[in-house]
Amino acid sequence: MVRVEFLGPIQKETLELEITNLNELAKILQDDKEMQKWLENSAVAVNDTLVSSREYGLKDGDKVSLLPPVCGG
Amino acid sequence: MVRVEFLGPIQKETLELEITNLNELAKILQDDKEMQKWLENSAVAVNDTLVSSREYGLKDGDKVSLLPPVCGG
Amino acid sequence: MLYLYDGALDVPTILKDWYEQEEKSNYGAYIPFVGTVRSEDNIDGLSFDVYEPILESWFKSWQEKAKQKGAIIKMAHSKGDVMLHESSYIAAVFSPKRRVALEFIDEFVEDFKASAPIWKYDLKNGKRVYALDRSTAIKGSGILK
Amino acid sequence: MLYLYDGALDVPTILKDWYEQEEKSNYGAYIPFVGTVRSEDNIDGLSFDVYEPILESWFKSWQEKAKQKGAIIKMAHSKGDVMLHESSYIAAVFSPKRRVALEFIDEFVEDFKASAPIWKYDLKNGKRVYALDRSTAIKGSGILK
Repeated sequence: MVRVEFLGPIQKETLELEITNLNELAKILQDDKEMQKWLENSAVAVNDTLVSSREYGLKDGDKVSLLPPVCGG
Repeated sequence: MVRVEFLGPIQKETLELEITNLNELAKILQDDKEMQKWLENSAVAVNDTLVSSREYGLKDGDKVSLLPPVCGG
Repeated sequence: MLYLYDGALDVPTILKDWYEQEEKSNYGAYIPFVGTVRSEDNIDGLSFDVYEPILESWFKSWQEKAKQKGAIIKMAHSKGDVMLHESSYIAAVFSPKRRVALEFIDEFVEDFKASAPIWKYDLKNGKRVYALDRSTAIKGSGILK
Repeated sequence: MLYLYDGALDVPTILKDWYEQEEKSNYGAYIPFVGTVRSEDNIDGLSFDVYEPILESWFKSWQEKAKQKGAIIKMAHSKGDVMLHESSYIAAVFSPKRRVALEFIDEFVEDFKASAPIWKYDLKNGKRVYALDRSTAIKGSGILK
């Protein structure tokens, strides 16, 4: 099971999914109308490390986080 | 009478001179062995305003200051 | 060091504590950057969400960069609500050399704005409104689109 | 404002006073630069001569530049002796915008180093030795040579 968290202003409950890479997560989230605007501008971290490829493999127990545009300070 | 002051590390007493421009001051100071090294690297102010030309005219009561290399902070 | 506070920062105390922590460390330059909530667009204040695990690893990478230049950095940020004219952010660099310090604080603050996992909301009429138009997509965003 | 002090600066108090002076002025960024005497070359400290009339007109010209950018500057400097790990110099900019503040503090501090009529001496074995090798001739120097 992979845990998917939505950070900051993304109003979506955490998901628990049986997926093995980010491609599968992309397909699931693209079907969610509310999520489409966030997919454009959100970064993705796996186990709190930012990743840059959708081919990134996932294993049981991994945590995926979606990070929308930031503005600290 | 023009008053000539030597600032910071220049160890020289203030002069009172009968001069009408900075050219005349330059000639007087060039004859002072101790001053030669300072003339190279010192800036000149007349009445507390930096001047950039030796042709600058002086009148009775003016104050000329020599400012050697600076290092604040 | 990275410090997170609930609500506004006590700026004089933080600037004093950091100065005193490094007073004898032989750094020639100490440059804090203090960010204060401005009155604009009729906001009552700002509110912040912070994702600490990634903020900490981001900050750690900057500590490494600072170390390579013989410098150190410190940072404080608010969580939750910060009202008008209160401060939400302090970053500081200590360095032996002034040029390193002046360049480092600039690079650090700019990367903080572009990369640190913190989300800003306007407080307006009792509501918390995400400040999307002032926010920056983190480098590499959009891979799931 | 320009503040001159005999001996070392009380950094926490100055940073606090300046912050509190402008707390409600709606500036988004406050960047102080604090210069501290480093232990090097076996010095016991530094000593400073300040020529106030020209320092004041130089500072006034920078206040004008700051005003044109909607910013303000403040500066404090020591006269006389400042010992190891004490501070002799604080400059600060307040600005609505962070980019203006980051660029202005850099330009101001660099021009201060190159132009402000202040002379630095090393304190070594009870003597005051002019720091010629770290000093900069003011622009336009040498017209009398």
